[in-house]
Formats: sequence, structure tokens, C-alpha cells
Amino acid sequence: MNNTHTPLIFEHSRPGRVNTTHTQRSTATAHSIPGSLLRKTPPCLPEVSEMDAVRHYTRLSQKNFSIDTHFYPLGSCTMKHNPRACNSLAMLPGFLRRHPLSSEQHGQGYLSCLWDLQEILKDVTGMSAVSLTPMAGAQGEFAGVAMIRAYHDANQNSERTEILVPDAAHGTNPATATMCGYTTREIPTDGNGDVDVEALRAVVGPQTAGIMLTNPSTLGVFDRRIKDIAEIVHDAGGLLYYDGANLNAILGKVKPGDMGFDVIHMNLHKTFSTPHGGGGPGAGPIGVSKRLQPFMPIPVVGKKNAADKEVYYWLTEKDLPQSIGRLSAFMGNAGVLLRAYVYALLLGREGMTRVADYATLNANYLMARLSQAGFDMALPQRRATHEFILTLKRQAREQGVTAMDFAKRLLDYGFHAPTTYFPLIVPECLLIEPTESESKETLDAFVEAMAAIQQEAEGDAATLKGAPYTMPLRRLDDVKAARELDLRYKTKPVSDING
Amino acid sequence: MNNTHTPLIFEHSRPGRVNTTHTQRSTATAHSIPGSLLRKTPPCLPEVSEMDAVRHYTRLSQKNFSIDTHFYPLGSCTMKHNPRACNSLAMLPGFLRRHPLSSEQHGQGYLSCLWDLQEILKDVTGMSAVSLTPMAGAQGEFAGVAMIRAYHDANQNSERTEILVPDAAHGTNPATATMCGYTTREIPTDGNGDVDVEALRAVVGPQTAGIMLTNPSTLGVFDRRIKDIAEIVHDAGGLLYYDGANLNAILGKVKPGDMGFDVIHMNLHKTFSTPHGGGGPGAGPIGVSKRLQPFMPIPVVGKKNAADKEVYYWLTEKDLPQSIGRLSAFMGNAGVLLRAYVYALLLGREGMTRVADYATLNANYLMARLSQAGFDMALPQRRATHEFILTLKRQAREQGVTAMDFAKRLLDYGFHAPTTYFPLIVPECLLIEPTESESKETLDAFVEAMAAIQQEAEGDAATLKGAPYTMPLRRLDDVKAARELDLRYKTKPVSDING
Amino acid sequence: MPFIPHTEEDTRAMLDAIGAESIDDLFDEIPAKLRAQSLDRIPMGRNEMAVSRLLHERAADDSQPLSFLGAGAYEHHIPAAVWELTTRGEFYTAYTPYQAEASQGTLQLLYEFQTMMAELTAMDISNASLYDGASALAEAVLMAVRANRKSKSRRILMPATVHPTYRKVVDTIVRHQGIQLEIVDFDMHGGHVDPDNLPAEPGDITAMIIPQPNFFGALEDVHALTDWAQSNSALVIGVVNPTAMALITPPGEWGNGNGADIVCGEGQPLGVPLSSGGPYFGFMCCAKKHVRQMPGRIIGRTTDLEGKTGYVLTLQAREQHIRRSKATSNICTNQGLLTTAATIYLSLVGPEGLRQTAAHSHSNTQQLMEKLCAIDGVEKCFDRPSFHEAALRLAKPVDEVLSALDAEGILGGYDLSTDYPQLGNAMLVCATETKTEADLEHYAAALQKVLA
Amino acid sequence: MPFIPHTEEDTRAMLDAIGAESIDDLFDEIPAKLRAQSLDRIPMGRNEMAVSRLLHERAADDSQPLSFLGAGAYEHHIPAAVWELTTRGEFYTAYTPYQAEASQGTLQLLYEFQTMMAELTAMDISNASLYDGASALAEAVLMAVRANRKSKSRRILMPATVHPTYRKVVDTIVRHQGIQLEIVDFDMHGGHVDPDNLPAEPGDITAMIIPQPNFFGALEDVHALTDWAQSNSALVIGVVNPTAMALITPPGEWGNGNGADIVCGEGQPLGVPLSSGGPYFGFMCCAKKHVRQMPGRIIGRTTDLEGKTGYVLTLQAREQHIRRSKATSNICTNQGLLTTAATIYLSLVGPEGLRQTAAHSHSNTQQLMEKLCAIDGVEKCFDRPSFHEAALRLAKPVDEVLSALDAEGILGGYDLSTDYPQLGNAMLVCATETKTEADLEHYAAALQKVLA
Ligand SMILES: Cc1ncc(COP(=O)(O)O)c(C=O)c1O
Ligand SMILES: Cc1ncc(COP(=O)(O)O)c(C=O)c1O
Repeated sequence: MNNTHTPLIFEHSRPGRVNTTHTQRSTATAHSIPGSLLRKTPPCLPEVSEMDAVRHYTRLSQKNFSIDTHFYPLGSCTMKHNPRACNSLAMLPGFLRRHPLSSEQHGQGYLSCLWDLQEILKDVTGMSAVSLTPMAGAQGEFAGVAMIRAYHDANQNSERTEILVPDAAHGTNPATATMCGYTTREIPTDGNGDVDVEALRAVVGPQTAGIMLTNPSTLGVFDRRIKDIAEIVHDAGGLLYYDGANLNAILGKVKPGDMGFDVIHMNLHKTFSTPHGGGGPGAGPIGVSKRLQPFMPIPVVGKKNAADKEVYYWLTEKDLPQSIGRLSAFMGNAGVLLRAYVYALLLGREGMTRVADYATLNANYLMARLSQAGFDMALPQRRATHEFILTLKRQAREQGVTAMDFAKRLLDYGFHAPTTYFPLIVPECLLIEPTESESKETLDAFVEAMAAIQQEAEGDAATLKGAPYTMPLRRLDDVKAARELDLRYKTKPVSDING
Repeated sequence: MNNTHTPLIFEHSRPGRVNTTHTQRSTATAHSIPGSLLRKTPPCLPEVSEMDAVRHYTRLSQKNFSIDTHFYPLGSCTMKHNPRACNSLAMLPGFLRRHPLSSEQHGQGYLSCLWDLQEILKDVTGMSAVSLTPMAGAQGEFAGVAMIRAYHDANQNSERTEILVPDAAHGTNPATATMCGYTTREIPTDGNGDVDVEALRAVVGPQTAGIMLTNPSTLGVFDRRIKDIAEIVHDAGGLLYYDGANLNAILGKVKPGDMGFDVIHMNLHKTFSTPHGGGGPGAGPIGVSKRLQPFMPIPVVGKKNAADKEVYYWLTEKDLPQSIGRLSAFMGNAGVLLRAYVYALLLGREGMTRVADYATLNANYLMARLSQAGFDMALPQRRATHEFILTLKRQAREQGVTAMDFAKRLLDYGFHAPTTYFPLIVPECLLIEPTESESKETLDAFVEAMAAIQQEAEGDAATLKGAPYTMPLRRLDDVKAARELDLRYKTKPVSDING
Repeated sequence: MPFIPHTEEDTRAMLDAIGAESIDDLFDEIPAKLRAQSLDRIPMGRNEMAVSRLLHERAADDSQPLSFLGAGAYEHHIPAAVWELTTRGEFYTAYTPYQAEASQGTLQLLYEFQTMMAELTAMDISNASLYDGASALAEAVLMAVRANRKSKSRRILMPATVHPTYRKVVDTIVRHQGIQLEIVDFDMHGGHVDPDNLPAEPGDITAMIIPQPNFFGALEDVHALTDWAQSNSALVIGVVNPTAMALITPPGEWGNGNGADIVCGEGQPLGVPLSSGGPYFGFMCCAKKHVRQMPGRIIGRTTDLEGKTGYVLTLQAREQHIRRSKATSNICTNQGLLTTAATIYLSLVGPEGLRQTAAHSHSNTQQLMEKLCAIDGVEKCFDRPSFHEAALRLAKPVDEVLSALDAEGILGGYDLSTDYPQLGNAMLVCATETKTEADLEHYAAALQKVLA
Repeated sequence: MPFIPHTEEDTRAMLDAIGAESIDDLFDEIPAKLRAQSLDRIPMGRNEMAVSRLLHERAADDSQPLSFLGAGAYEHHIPAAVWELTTRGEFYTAYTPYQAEASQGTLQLLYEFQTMMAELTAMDISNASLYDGASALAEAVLMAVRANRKSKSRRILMPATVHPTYRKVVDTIVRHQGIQLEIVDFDMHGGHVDPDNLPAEPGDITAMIIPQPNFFGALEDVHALTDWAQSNSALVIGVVNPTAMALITPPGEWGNGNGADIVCGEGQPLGVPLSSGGPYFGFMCCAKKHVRQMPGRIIGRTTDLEGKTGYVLTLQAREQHIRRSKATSNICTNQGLLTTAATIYLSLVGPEGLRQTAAHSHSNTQQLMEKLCAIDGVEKCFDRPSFHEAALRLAKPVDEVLSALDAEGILGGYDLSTDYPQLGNAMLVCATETKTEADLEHYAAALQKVLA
């Protein structure tokens, strides 16, 4: 980590410093535009040299943890190795410089990759068809629930106004239901981490549009009664939505289609290892059962034979007149899809299953070792899937330290913290997902660090409370950030923009 | 800086860990090779996963100072901004994947770039012809002195056995003379930093093969009597070699050809901003006067007209039968030459001169400010060129701190140290070269750091002696390194390889 | 194994620690009848060399004609440093900056990004990105409905000069919430919404969308439209091209009042390659008073335990992971890496570089229009001033012309006749700063030939 | 200004601090009559966009045929991570690690590199690089002359099976120091140096060079040659292909004694792209006893003030900046960045990956030879086993065949007839692991057509 203070790029700026390498050296003016539509004062963008910019952003980058530098066991986020070939091949000029509206004839290479990817995802999920267009998991969810709604609407079933969501679900699930005009009804989780089937039975009915289920759930376990749940909801006339953000543990092991699901979204930026880029981009393709196929979001890649050759083309409104429509100006996060495709080719059939094998092995090993080290698991009686939950409820009570304190202290030990305080139903929890790409040595080192922190907690809890110590900054004040809003640099002496 | 301990890549290695992404998945064997010629035990290369390797080298990289992260005023090394376009354009697949022996017809794009670069360098140096083949400054020197020797040999002048070298010269100058079979005679520098012309007069004679002169010299001044020196040596029948490693201060201002020089080498990895790569590669093209032209190292790019088109081709032994010969298996550091060419195009005619302007302005400004801050300059009465020398002789005497102590302490202040103890003739010196790409703010901050260190020296010199404190390691023991040689990791329990 | 570091010995030792016999045992909670058979449609794994060769071949299929196509995605020069820095592992492989202390690189960069976008649009604040321009407009509509508490109608005025696909995307996304999108027609002479044609008493409108430049490249009369909308208590949502902001009045300065309320758009022109359509990024800015209705992540400046300045995710109570069904949006993963590229791009080009890019693109398009309109059978569709794109009417069907140009290695433009049949054989052309005088001549000569 | 950050105000303030009127004043020590007029032959500066377009056009001129050409530079797959990491600014833009504490990244990497090269060659130690394979061989000859104190003759035996250009380069570099290079002829059946043909009493020889594989791709009888040379008190200099080291006996194990004394070669096959001939890197390893005669930089492990392990440049007393005219070489700048790439390459492929690369290249070349020799008018030149390159004799002049193959998009090989006229119409072909079965077939079919 680069611990030296890095001023804002604006603080390097000096009026009149023009980086002419990137200007047009032209005298072009905008004489044809009337004055009233012209900008009066230029935007206060930074005026720095190329070297200043390179130096600034290189140094800033060094202030991040990332997979390329640290173990990053952020549960539900699948921070696995991002192979560099995925990036460099997706950035080949033929793909990179292609205009999205250029003709299909000039995009056969690109389209053939997407078609192959659709096939791969169909096989992985066991669904009938795949649309690659959603730009992240949440947009995939939106597409999925909108399709459920379109289906009910097409069947004149508009009294179905409720979406069922287990209480352990990711926040995007209820938020999506709302965006689709549904109300959310929460289903409790039973003591074993499975959906409470009795509670489910009690609430399904003619008002049920569907259920959004995450399996393996965000509790890190596989819901053993998934078939029962599917039946209960289907019998009530509701459809089944599968939140497939976390497929890492079931690739090649079990297919959502086989479990009776109607629609699933995947997070390629997790399972298919496309990089997270400090927040995005992602890709959230959806897979659908036969009955939802007519409602898929467009575009979708099709293949036909023309003049003895296979030709790839876009399916549009014409081909899918019942489609829920478009979700992006062009065709989703094209470059992310390419990266996922390259990853899938590198893994291949056998590699997919291996991902599930070793993601599961790593999670169960880490859970076992941490248990042996004296930590409490939320669901000690269960197998972990790709992740598992550790709860620090006891430590909170006995030593007064929180999951947050452990998280911050882990940074000092050179590990990114696991996901904290999610799922909301487990107190003081750490959701830990090691992924298959980490070695036993790394997992062992993590256990040692956790044990050492526990010792510190038992010794002098203040050490934890003050953590981190070795980062560029000490613990940051979130409350102040939200109270005294400062959301931009005050580039000019204008009245107070923030605060 | 990443200050955490980074084990060796070998320490991450585990037997049987195979990174199959980069293996052939083939069962190819070497059955046609007799057993006596086959390797018995595999080399102990690291067995790590791709992620381990990526993480390891990413973290290692963060333990370097570089231009992309720090001000790096290493005198005589011209650590200026390395524009990224030079890299990305030189790495275009058409250039990168081309086999060096593929036909000229498949290399017209590449050859035309080199031809243009030759023309540019001819203009910059004022010489008659340029060969791009030497792979670094020292190899350029070798080529130049070998040409001098070839010239004398061709003129049956083999009693010329001495090369004159000023005492301030870079170590490569005398070392080169030796490689060319010459003995070196040192010429002293006068009190103003110029070559002592009287001393020179005293030693030239029929044994003089030539002189190797650096101008601006490594003392950071322009030798004002360069014309006299040229005359003296030429009159004695010797040739003039111009060490042009440091052209930054004279680009477009003065041409070595105009000063009467017979041969010059340039360091494109300095003046033309190709990156230093932690030690190399470089490119050390040579320019020659008419009389040395027949002796140029090959290959050289030629241009001819064929079928109404300009065609570029390689000049070889056939075209230059008196050539000193070849210096590399193919044609030098091709990719470095491309980077320099891109840089030259970006700068253009006006940009070249501007480099000299601002490199000189920055050096003189820094010299003035450091003088004002109370530091002693080696040549306070002279203009700085692109660099200048500060001497800490007084501080050594008064506070017992050395140039090395200042250098190490500067690291803590976030600046790479200037060149220390070179040239050898100035005691406790720092040779400081800011380059044109640094801003006034950076220079000012450097002056502040120097002043602060001086204060520390006056307060408690032990602070300096113990520096650095904020690097991944404290001061390293060079003496131990040389005494207890440890030049490789002991990968296997063989007898002691080192020590 | 690809990307899996386990040796056989490791696996054994780990299973022992777990107390399992085999890896397969770890899946024993999955009902046996659900266990998948195999992945037949997935090819066997290939090594990087083989995959690389395949992808090179496929990329080579996608040729790169000389392009005058814009229509929402623009070819601009991207300094080499932009992507060399953006793809540094520490940016590229980091997650959303949940642990602020270990993510100051990304967080500070995003704070800089927010500042730059607010500057460009002359708005108070910016968020840290949405998916793309089209979905950002949908979010802006939803935001306006939340923000305009006075309005009950959920009526949104949507000019027909807004990008046709944006309109479709907005419809897809907002249709479930009882929102009505009312199309506002455009003036056939100007190719813009004529403020004089707007009703004096339009009733309760929640918001009006104003594109600048609009889909035809034409400049709307933003001041009059803004004043009209705001005088009718509607919020104003600007959809703008960020490059154009260096040249034309930013939404923060539209009209006589405080400018637009919400501004969004497609960030792609700021250093993001065309890349077949994505990933790009949507941006969104707004007036300070609306900040709590803003969707997406927002970075704020704060201090650490020792009082040192640092950056964190803030106002998270708007977001799905806290507010769940009551969140301002369901967005979670955004387009962080692309905002990284945009921030570096804007730092490298600076205000003058961006202005020149805008001005040069504008003047190139002007020149192109002149050259093309000098050809028999080509005329301008509209007489409004434009930014860097403009509509032409041709004497022949556009699809025929485009195929003929294609054969000459030219991507001639966007066929308007499907979306706007009323315009006849109309085509949208664009010439950014990447085009030389010779390129423009080349196009003109080819079009002449095609139309002859 | 490109790459110059000064504002006018800065310049003014700086001149004031200096006490100068203008920048031009700063050049007042240059004699007026020497001041250059102008740089007429240099074009005016262009922006990055324009230069980028020019270079793209030129790169596009250089097509990429299917290549079976080796002759000292080999096409191998390079994992994508290699150059993404190598071009990270911190490696790419650092200088030689003079300040060890601020250069541990480069220094530790080079220590790892030295270990890897020593492992590959089975030698005690390695330096941190020389320019390229050819110049490394020249340095090895100079080093042998220094190291073999017993020998006074300065006679070096140079097999004719050493790369012809390497022989030229060695001649260029060592000729001034009274060194005699004596060519050793090769056996026309084996294409190798036959140990039985070497004289029993050769007199004082300083060193013998042994290439493995040799220029024809053939494997020399390294054990017999080494034993012969060492029994005549000559040092043995191996010139080896580093990829081959994964498969064949490394020089450290040649002969009955302690193996070769000095080993050098071209590092390009280890992760360095062909790039028109450079930058590549030369490597050099040696027996511990010769370390003080080694040219080039060497990194050593040591400790810091607190006893922590670290790395520094060591044995600098051998080098020009300390020893000046008595240095072991004049080399200063070396090929650091390329050793960075090689170190990362070797880490990524590992011992098994390198072995498979070598084995696959070997077997591809074997298969290619079989296919080609099945064609009428094609036969093997030599019967010795080979690594991944081999010589063919054709029924037609090689240059004609190569041009005809070129027209089919194939770079067929290296024409041996200029360097080795005694071989007739001989051509060197190479098929590395990058070639598929289909590529080999494609070549065979094309050659058949050409020779028909
Ligand atoms: C279980 C689950 N569902 C949905 C999402 C939302 O996906 P995205 O962030 O791509 O919108 C996530 C990821 O954060 C998740 O973990
Ligand atoms: C004055 C001078 N001459 C010669 C050289 C040698 O150049 P190179 O390191 O490229 O061999 C250098 C660079 O270190 C130098 O500064």
C-alpha cells in the first residue's frame, strides 16, 4: 500500500497548463452555434501534464486492495482470480473499435462469441434460452421479474401483486420487486438456514406472482427442500425466480432448470470471473424456461443458415414481439460478455465442475479450521457451499468487539475483510467466501490472522477498536460523511455547494 | 510503496502445482532424442498458480520508485516522462509479431519508421549518416571507437594506440577504449569544469587515435572551448568521439556535427524518452561524419525507388564492405527504436528545442534555488545545462553526513536520490537532473526537502545516518553482499552453491 | 489445473481437516436426484494459446470501416495512458470500496469523477455511475417522480427527439410504476421541440426530458423549454452528451432559474472505446436538494480517527442493501471501471483538450455536411444548429446507400427511416475529431459515386 | 506543451529566480557561432491521435504470415499476464536499481531471475542480463580469455554450427584484443561437430564454444566435446536455447566433469515477442569460480540495518562505473525489462509448462519434417537428433521456394544457401508449440504445390 498522502488531481492543476498531446491543434470554432447556447465559462477540469496524471493515478491505484494484490474473501462477491487473457483478448481491436450499430456482417466474429456464450450458459443453468443483455445482477433480476409480470399479464392474471422473498435475500431482490410494481413479502428462514417451508405454505396464494430464491442462499447453504418450495409456489400459480449471483458452488453440480425454476440471472462478474473494476461493470444474463422465452429482453443472438454458411444476427422486437423490451441503448456490457466467454473457454466443461469442487472445498476447509480455532459458525451443522458465515456475537458480548472491528483489523494483517453484517438476519456476522483460486497456504494464513486477532480481542480490545493502523488512513468517519455532505471538490470560489 | 515483506516466488512454490492454462495438454515426448542428451531432473522453477504469480509481481512492482510514481532526478540518466503512447504504438501486433528475418516486403511499415528515425537523428546531430543498431550507449561507444580504429587501420595508421578521455567521463568511455584495444589517457578538467586545454595539448600526438568527449559534460556544463579541442585533436590526426548520452540540453540548440565531431552515440533511452525498464533496454544509435560512413555498423535502413514506389531495405555487408560489422543477432533493439520514433513525432521540430529549453530552465532554476537555500554548487559560476552538481563536502566536514546519507534520506521525503559520487572528481557530490517534464511545484518541493534534511543534519546527524525509515527496508549492507556472496536462492538441498 | 492452485496433497489434507472422504462428499446436502449429469454443450477446456488464436481469428472477422456512425456511441481519440492505467490490477480487480481504508484509490478517484461530472454539467453533485445512458434516463424519470412531491400525475414529457432506444429502455423500466410517458413531437424544419408549440396550460406534469444535443444532433432551445417546464412545476431532466458540455450551455445554466433538476447521459465519449456497445457508463447529476432521491453510489469526503481527509461511500441509506424494497433503485454493481477511464481521460485532456475535441468534432461535421450537401440528391433535413451529428435526406433509400458505401469501406451513418418514417430517406451522420480532411473528401466522393 | 508542464507564469517566476531574462539567456555559454539553425528534416509535432493513426497504418503494412521461421528467434505463446505486468509503470519506468531501498521490486525480481537461469542451465550463478544472445557470446569469449589464466594463446574454437550472425558479432566485438577465432567444421551427415574429428593434440586453446542445439537445430555431442575441450585445458562456453533446457541436458551437466564453464544464449524464447528483432536479452551463467570475471550486473542478497533480508547490486567492482578501463565489460544499460518478462513467464509456465512447450515444439518439428520429407524433392539434410528446428534439402533453389510459399501466406523458413553453400538448396524450418496439426498440413500442401 502506498501510505503517503495523495492530493486531489485538482490540487495539481494550474491555469494555462495545456497538455497539447491530446488537443487538436486546430482553430475550429463553433461559429454556427448561437451565443445563447454556448458555454460561458469553461468547466473547471484539472489542468495537469500527462506525467502528473499518470503519476497521480498510478499512486492512487496503489491505495487499493484488489485480487491482484490481496486475499479478498468478500462473501457473496466471488473475488476469484481474473485471468489477464480475458482482458487482453476482449480488447482486441476488432472487438474494441467496432461500433455497436455497425452491420451484423461486420460483427460475425463478435456475434459468434456471444452465441457460444448463450449456449454455454444454457447448459450451465439448464434453461431453455438465454439473453445476455442485462448489465448487472440487479438488472437481470429486473428483467426476470418483469418477465414474470409479463407472463401473468399475458395470462390475464393481474391480481398477482406479491413477490415472496426470503429474509436472507440480497437487497436487490426486494428493491427489484418494487421496481416491477410488486409488493414484497418476506419469508423467514428456519434454524437450519433453509427457507421455512411452513411459513411459505402459509403465505402463498392467488396474490403470489412468484418467489425470488437464492440457492445456495446468502447463508452459504444449499436449500435442501428446494423441490418442495418449487412445487408449493408453482402449485399456487406463482413463478420461480432463481437469484444465480452465486453459481460458483454449483457449476456442473446442479442446474436451476432441473430444480423447476422459470428464470434465473447470473453474475458473470462473479462466477465467470470478469473483474469488478472497483464497483463494476458486470453482466447479469438471464436464462428462462420455455414458458418465459417469448418475454426475454432483447437483443438476443440468433443463428441461421444463409448461403451455406452459419450467420449470426440479432433477434429484435420483430422476432420477440412479446419481449419485455430493451434494457440498454445497445446490447448490454458487450466487453464483459467477451471476458466471460474467454474464461469459459479456458475452463471448459471439466473446469466448470472443478470450480464448484474447489470453491466448496476451500469454504468447507476454512470453516473447519476456523471452528477448530474457536470461532462460532452461524450454521455449524451444515455443509458450507462456496461461502459460510461466522458470527462474532459471543465476542461482542464478552469482549465488546464487533464484526466491524475484526474486519478493520484484518486489513492490518494484509487480508481484505469478509462481507460484514450481511445477511441481515445473523448478528455480528462475517460472510466468508475464499473462492477456488486461493491456495491452502493463504487460507491457513487467514486462519492464523483471525486467531491472532481473537487473542488481541481477549487481551486489549482497544487495539481492535482503533484498527486499522497500517492503511493510508485510520478508521474513517461514516457518520460525519453522511451528516456533513461533501460530495465534490470546490473547484471555484462559488457559494457553498456542499454542506 | 508496499512495505510488507514479499517472499521469493520460490517460497510460494509447491511440487505438483501445475498451471495448465499455459501448458500444452499434449502427450508429446522426446523419443527421438537419445537418453544421454535428455535432462535428468527438471529445473527447479517455481510451481505457482497464475494468481500467485500475478499477485507476487504486482506486489513486487509496488516496491519500486519509478517515474510513474516519483520525482527521479538521477543525473546523467534523464528520467523524464515516458509517454504511454510510445509503448502502446510500438506494441501494435504488426510490429510485435514480425519475425526479424521475415522479408523486407513484410516489413515496409516497420522499415519506414526506422528510416524516418535515421533522418531525424541525422538532423538532430548534424551528422551525415546514422546507424540504429547499437543496443545501448556503451555499445554505441564501442561502435564509434571501433570505427575510429577501422578508419586509422584503413589509412595504415596503426601506431595510434591511445584514446584520450577527460577525467570526468562516464566509466563506459575508458571501458570501451579497452574493448577496442586502446589504452586510455586521462585528461584533467580545469577549475571551471572545462577540459584543461593545455593539458590536452601536452598529450596529443601521433599515438592519439582520438578523444571521447561528453558535452555537456558529466559536470553539467557545456565545454566552451569545444572548437579548440576539436582542432587540437584533429590537427594531431586523431578523431573526435562525442558521447551524446546527454543530448537533452542541446536538442536543436547545437549540433555535434557542427562542432567538428566525427562520430557520436545517442542514448534514446534518455533523450528520446524510451523507458529504462529497471535497467534497460536502451538504444545507442551512432551518427557519423562523411569520412566514417563506410565503417558504420550494419544493418542500416536504405530507401530506393522500385516500380514507382519508395521501398525500404536493409543495407548489409554487401553495401558497406568496410563496415565494422554486426553488433547484434538481428537489428538492435527494434522496439526501443519505435518508441523513440513515436516520441520524436509527438514532439516534432518545435518540441525538440522546447525540451532543451525547459530541461535547461529546470536545472538552472533548481540550482539557483538550492544555492539560495545554502547548498554549495560544484561550479557555481557556470550555467547549468540539463543537470548540475551539488557538493556536500562542507556538510561532510561539519556535520559528518555524506552524499549517501542525503540520498537515503531523500527517499523518506518521497524523492528518488540524485546520482551520487559521480563524476568521481567532485567529492560528496549529487548530480541532479530534473528534466523538462517536472513542474515548478515538484522542484520547489524538492528544494524544501533538501532544506529540511540539511536542518536535520545540523540538528541530529544520526537521523540521516539511519535513513531511510519509510522504505520496505532500512539501509542495506552492500559490504556484506559482496563479501558473503548470495546470488541465487537455494532451490534444492544441494551443496552450498553460494557463500 | 487452470486457476486452481491445489496440489493433490493439499486436497487430501484439506479433506482430512474437514473430515470428509472426497470432494464429492461436500455436495451431500444436494438432493441426489437433482445432481446434474454433465455439461455437454460446453467444449472441453483449452489452454490460453488455443483460446487466444480463436479469439484473434474472430476479432479479425470484425473489420473496421471508416466510420461516420454515431447515434449514441462516438468514436473519439483515447490517450494511450487511459487504459494502461485503468487496467492496472489495483483498479481492475478491486471490488466496490466497502472497506474504505483499503480502497482509498478507488474512492478518491470517484470523488474526483463526481467533481468533474458536476463541473461539466454545471450541476451541484454527481453520483458514481449508472449502467448506461439509456438506463440512466430511466432512473432519472423514477427519481423525478420521487423528487417532485408536488406532482401527482406521474406524467413525463418525452420529446421524440430523444434517442429512440433510450425511449424504449425508459418504457421497459418505468412502465410498472404507473408512469405515463407522453411523446412530444418535433418541428419538421428544425428537428427540435418548438417551445412555441407547447400548450400554455399543460396540466400536472411531473417532469420534462430535454435532450441536448438531441438524437438528430440538433440543439434544442433548452432555455425556453426549461422555463416552460419549470413554470408548470415540472422538473427538468437533461440528457446530454458530455463532450458537448465543453462547448455548449451546461444544464446547470439552462433557463432563467437554477437550471435543470436532474441531468444524465451516456459517458462513453469520455475515454471509453466503442467496444460493440459496452461496457459504457451512465452518469447522473442533480441539484443538491434532490440528493436523497439520487440512485446509485455516492462518495463523500470525511476524516479518519486522526482527522486526516479520506473518502467513503455515503448516503447508503438510499441503497438497496440498506433500504431494500424502499431503496431509490435496485442498482448495486455499477460501471466503476469506466468512470475510472473517464476520470483519467478528463485529467489528460483537460478543459482545453475537451473543448478542442468538441469544437473540432463540430466543425468536422459542419464541413462534412457542406461537402455532402453539395452532392446532387443530398440535402439537410433540418436547419437548427447542431453539435457533431446531423440528419441528411437522400434521393435513394438509405439502406441501399449504406450497403453501397459499405462496399467502399465506409460506415456511412444511421438509417433514420425506421424510427422516423416521416422524414423520408433520412440518415444521421457524424464526424468526430478523429476524421481528417481526406476522410471527409473520401466520404463525399464515395457518396457521389453511390448516388450517381 | 507536450510533456512540459510549465505555464507562462511558472517560466517567468523561474527565470526571475535564476536572474535571467529569457530562456535563451541560459544558453549563453554556447559559442554563438555554434548555435544550430533549425531542425528542417524533422516534421512539425503531431498530437497523439495523428501519430497513432500513422503508426496503425504502418503496422498494418506488416502482415503476419503463418511462420515456420526460427533461426535464432522463436515464436512462442506468451501468457497475457506477462506483458500486462511487465509494462506496469513501476517496472517499466524505473532506472537501474542504484538506490536499493527504493528498488526492491526490481532487485528481488532479478534475484529470482538469476536463480531461474542458473536452474535452467544447471550452472552455479547467473548475471542480470546482457544485450542479446550474439553479444552475450562475444562477452563470454572475452570472459573466457580473462578466466583461463593458464592459456596464453587467446585461441577460441568456434564451430561452424554456431549461428552465422553470432559468429560475425563475436568477430566484430573481440577482434581488437588479439583473439583468434578458429572455425571448427561440421560433419555433413550429422550437421554437428564430430568429436572424433578433433585433433588429439590441439595445442593451447583458451576456450571452445559449444552450441546446443546448434544453428541447424541439431544436438551436438556435448559430453564428448566438453570432455575433449577440458582435457585440453580449454574452458567450455555453451550457447544454449533456454526453452530446450527443459528437455535436454543442461550445460552444467555436460561431460564427465563439472560441466561447462560459461553458458550464454538468447533469452527471447522466454516470453519476449519477436518484435522485429528486439529488444531481446542475452543471458550468461557461469561456474562460481569465474564470478569475478563475469560481465554485467549481478544482484546479491544481503540484510538491512535491522537484519531483514534485501537485495542489492553487488560485485560492482567488476563494472565500468567503478573499474573504468579495467572493467570486465563496458556494458552499463542492459535489458532489464526483458528479464522482467522472462521471470514472469517462467513463473507462469513453471517447470512442467516449459517442458511441455519444449516437447511439443520438438514433436511438432518432427512431424513437420515427416510430412515435408514425404514430398518429392524434399529430404532431410542431417541425421542427428534435433530440438525444434531442422534443415531440409530441396529440389529447387530456396529463394524461389520461399517466395512461392510467401504468396501462399507462409513464411517457410530460413535459406541456408548463402551461409552454407556446401549444403546446396538447404532450408531451416521450425515448428514451435504454436503450430497446430492443420498448420503443418497447410505447409505440407503448399510446399507440395510449390515444388510440383
Ligand atoms: C445474491 C446476490 N444477488 C444479487 C446481486 C446483485 O448483483 P449486481 O451487483 O451485479 O447487481 C448480488 C451481488 O452483489 C448478490 O450477491
Ligand atoms: C555520459 C554517459 N555516457 C555513456 C553512458 C552509457 O550508456 P548506456 O548505459 O546506455 O550503455 C551513459 C549512461 O549511463 C552516460 O550517462
